[in-house]
Amino acid sequence: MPSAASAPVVSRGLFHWLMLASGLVILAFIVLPLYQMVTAPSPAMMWKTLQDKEVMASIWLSVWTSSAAAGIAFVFGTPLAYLLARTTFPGKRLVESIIDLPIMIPHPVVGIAMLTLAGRNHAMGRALQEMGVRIMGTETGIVAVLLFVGLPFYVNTAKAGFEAVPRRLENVSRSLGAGRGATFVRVTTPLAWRHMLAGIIMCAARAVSEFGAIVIVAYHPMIAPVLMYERFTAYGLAYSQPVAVWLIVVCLVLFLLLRLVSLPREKAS
Amino acid sequence: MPSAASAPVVSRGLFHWLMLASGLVILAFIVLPLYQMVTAPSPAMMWKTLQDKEVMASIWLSVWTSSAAAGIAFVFGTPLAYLLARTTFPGKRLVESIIDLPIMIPHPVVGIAMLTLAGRNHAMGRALQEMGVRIMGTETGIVAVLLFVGLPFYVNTAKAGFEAVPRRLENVSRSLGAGRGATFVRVTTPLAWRHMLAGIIMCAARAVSEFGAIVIVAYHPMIAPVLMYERFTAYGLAYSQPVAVWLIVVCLVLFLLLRLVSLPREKAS
Amino acid sequence: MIELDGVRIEVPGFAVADACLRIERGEFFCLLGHTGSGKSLLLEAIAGLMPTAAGRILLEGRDVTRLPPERRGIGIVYQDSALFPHLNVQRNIRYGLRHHGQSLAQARPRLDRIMDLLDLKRLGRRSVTHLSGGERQRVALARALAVQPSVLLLDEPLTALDPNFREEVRRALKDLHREMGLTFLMVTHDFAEALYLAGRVAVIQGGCIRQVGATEEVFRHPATPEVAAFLGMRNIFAARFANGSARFQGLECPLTLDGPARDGFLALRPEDVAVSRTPPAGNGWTAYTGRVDQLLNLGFQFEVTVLVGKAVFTSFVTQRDLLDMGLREGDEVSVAFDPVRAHAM
Amino acid sequence: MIELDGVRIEVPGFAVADACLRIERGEFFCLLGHTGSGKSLLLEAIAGLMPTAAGRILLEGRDVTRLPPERRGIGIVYQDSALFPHLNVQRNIRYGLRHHGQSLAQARPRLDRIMDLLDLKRLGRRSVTHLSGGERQRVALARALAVQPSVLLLDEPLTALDPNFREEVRRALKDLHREMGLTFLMVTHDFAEALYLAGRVAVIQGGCIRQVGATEEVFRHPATPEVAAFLGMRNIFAARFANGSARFQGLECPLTLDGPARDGFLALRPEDVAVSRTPPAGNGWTAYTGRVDQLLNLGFQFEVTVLVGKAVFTSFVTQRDLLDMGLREGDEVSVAFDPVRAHAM
Repeated sequence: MPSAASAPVVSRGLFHWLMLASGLVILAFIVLPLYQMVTAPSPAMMWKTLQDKEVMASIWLSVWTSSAAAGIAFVFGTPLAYLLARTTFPGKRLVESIIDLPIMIPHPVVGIAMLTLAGRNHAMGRALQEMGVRIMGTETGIVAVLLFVGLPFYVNTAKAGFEAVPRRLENVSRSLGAGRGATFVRVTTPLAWRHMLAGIIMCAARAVSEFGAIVIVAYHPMIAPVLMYERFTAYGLAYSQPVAVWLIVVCLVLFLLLRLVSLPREKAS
Repeated sequence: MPSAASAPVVSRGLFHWLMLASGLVILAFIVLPLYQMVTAPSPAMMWKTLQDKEVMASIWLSVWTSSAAAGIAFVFGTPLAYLLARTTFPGKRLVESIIDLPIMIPHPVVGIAMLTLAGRNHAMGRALQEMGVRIMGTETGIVAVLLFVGLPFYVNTAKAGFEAVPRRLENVSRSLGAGRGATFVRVTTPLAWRHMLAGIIMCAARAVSEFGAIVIVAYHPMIAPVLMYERFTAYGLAYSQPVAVWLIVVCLVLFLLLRLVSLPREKAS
Repeated sequence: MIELDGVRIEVPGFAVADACLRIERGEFFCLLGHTGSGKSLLLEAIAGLMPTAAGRILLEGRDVTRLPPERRGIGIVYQDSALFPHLNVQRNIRYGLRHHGQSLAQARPRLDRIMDLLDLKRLGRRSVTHLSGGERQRVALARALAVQPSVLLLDEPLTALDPNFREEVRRALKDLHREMGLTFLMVTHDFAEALYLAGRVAVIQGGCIRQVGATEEVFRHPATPEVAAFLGMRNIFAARFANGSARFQGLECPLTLDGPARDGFLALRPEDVAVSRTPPAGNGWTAYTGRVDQLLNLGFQFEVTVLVGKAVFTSFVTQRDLLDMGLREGDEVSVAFDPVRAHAM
Repeated sequence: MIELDGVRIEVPGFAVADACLRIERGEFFCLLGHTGSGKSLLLEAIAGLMPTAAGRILLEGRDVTRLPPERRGIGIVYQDSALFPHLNVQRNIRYGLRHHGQSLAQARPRLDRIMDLLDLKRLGRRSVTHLSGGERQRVALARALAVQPSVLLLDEPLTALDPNFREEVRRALKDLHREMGLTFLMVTHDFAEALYLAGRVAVIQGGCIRQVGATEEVFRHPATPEVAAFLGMRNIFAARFANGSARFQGLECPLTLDGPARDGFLALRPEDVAVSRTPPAGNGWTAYTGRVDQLLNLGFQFEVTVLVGKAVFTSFVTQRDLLDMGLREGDEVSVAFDPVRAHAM
């Protein structure tokens, strides 16, 4: 029956207009600052910033380290996400809580924790250093931090994707002679790739936006948010705005990709 | 039929062990840094930090500004969440995308955008200043920024809660003489409060963790993440660790609250 | 009293067109139709939960077309009860009182009577989550009646129930209607329910009201082949009636019909068509010889399709009889029916 | 050939205990049981998708108890088809070939034959998302058969289908079984399906296999009252058989039974019990007089419960007959049955 799912109400009372008003306040609160910031720099300024080698280098660094973090999250996070989607075991809730931790932990704490791990005053840190892994002020450190903050976004999204694949399809595939690995490649992945891709993009978007953890671990080499912060403290608001706008443009591209990827699936459902 | 939902497999092949291994790598990657950091400071150091007035003041500032942000998100976000859960309208997707924006935007950009809004070089900024609203270096500014980054978490969670309340219950309430407002108070809220509370806690947790946007808008008064950053740059890693641990303890309390609140509901379903 | 005056309801991809209906005060009226026929849309429009694109809705003579649901004075009971899960039985039933400016003291005698009628006294403080399906529906009825609506709207109130509870709720409905003297409007797809409960029915199909009348009258004399099909007749043939017989698909059947020759339809319920190996002898039945086309399992009986020339007859046969006859597809059989069971339209 | 040797399956809150079963090569065997009886657990254990707590499973004499599903050589067809939605019809059917080391060229004659049998030729490149329910099940069958399993496992393959498609798939199953000579093991709750398709059946209840035998034999002579109830008998009475008659609940019924006096059960299908205003005359039927206790609407017929003393008789009566008799609860009626329809256990 084509019924109440989206039925407009018969009469709209005070309650309705109150809802609408506070909704508009919130949208304005989010949109206005961004709008003001994007329109503040002159086109000339924007163009000049685009030719600034330091700016471009930092944006490029931001993009590739975030992509690397997303790539690693994909490789290591996929099996974990599948495991969480397909099995139950005692302590599963604890594992899921651990996966969510990086979302909740204050950003500078993440940086401090990463540096602690690489510190020389315990066995693990010494082992890492002997292997030549340095965290402080290196691109390795940046990728590690971005991976840390981005992981939950990939794992949770991919997990939701795997959960949406009916177990029976995998059962049938196995009855037809395909092992677990072959079934994962031939059935599970083709049906969950949209979620997996959305997860990669969300992970990358979260990584690009990180600042608090990075500024502790690696002020140099400068990723875009750090450069923006430096411009702000050294030259003031007006000089940081163009960098911010360019970075937003990059994020927006990621964001649009995410919407494009997630759109068709929702339409189909 | 008590069937395949969580069926253990008959034989576990290579694929299974690979999954397990990479899952453990990821868990270790998240847990180890935090564990090392938490165990690094001596108890004496932790105790000394607890008596440090500056540390306590910053943690208190962090807690109350985050709570204030969560409170505002609750007041203004609830009607919007309800509207999004109960109606369809052209452009609904766009509105939902706008709500999600603060998650994706780099943190220093948020700070810069907030400052731009309050700037004197456009009408809106001047109006705000004349009303005595100052953003830069004030607690108002801190709350505004934390609200900005925390809002999506509240709105999305509350919306999911409202969507889970059957529309028929609201219809019946109205047929019994209760208007829209009364129905919201007597039926919708009692059934969705768990989600609303979880949303408030998530919003607060996200706000407590913010650093990048705050450091631009208000280095002073110092919230805990900023103090931690200052201790790190001024005195080094060892002096920032105890502050980090205390802040984590606060976050953990929020986090446990969240799990406690969301747990019974999932059990029931 | 409910009056629908040219009511039109539009939802994406579907519309209820021009519904006119008059339901008298105190009637038990049934709106019959399949899923997707628009019957629930009409109910929601009367409740004020669905906007109308045209027409007027009058309750007790008062135009409520633009009023919100809370000001229409209706009660509504859904298929799934829709009890408030956070309130106990008593609080569910008393929910509406305060919005009608009634104190509990004022309402208590009435509530006691309703709870007596519905046998709910002992459930008072129970949580609604542990009630049986029948108890849930009785609580939903009590809740709707507690605020003294002028009209009670019932949206498939028996459909979701186990057969055992269905009987319990059906009896409660019948008792309530007799005792309270309210107007009941029930929406259902099950004609048997209407037969048991309703004085009058309307059949709605594809958003249009096709036939309105006394329940048994509609059941015995469906106005159109579509209504006949809805009421369970499966053997519907275009026929020519003349000289006391009907001719259809090259077959003939004696009928006691008066009047001039005319074209129309002949219909037979499948349960009135008998299938057997040999034609039944000497009971006045009409019998044809045909071939079994299909045996279709319907749960605890089979639908047997028999081809007689080009005419397709459908009959219901129990598993048991099928087994005893050893019927297989392609077998030659006799289909027979009592001509008084045939409906001419 | 499938052999179950003391198979035990444990899931939280339920267990299938000690299942022993031997299904011969080329048989069409049906495992009958209600939802929750454990029949699907058993099927999944045979497929290797559910671990066994004890016992052995042998396929074609080979112990497969510890083998993963991909190495058991079984085919499986689910109620919902479980077609791979990202592959077209052809690719679904060919899915398993590469895992059996077969090239398309080698397999093509076999695939052509299967697709011919199942009438799938014209669907080849169609997307599986737009197939009808019957087409989906036929594709699922072809996919399972393409890899030449030794055993085909069918998990309620007809249940989710529209009645129209059900017939189409049932016929396909019957044809396939005849043509391919494979062992078919079907799980279902619908006895009529078993009656049509299976040579032998097993009835499983509460995780225990209660009766195994030829299909009609089980249907005509259920071994226990529980099995009888499952097979649709509703009138089951503890009875004492002696001197060519059965005594139960103070009533007596003549039966042509030999042997010494014994205690047992007497059972009657509700469709074999006739309810009427006056007792049927002179046809050898046994008739009692009782009172209508309840009329229960079951969709297109009514279940009538009649109390004869303390004995409760259940009968099915069509809407139409009910209306003609004008039956109301409390009325005095006659219940009658042909003694040859009574089952002694």
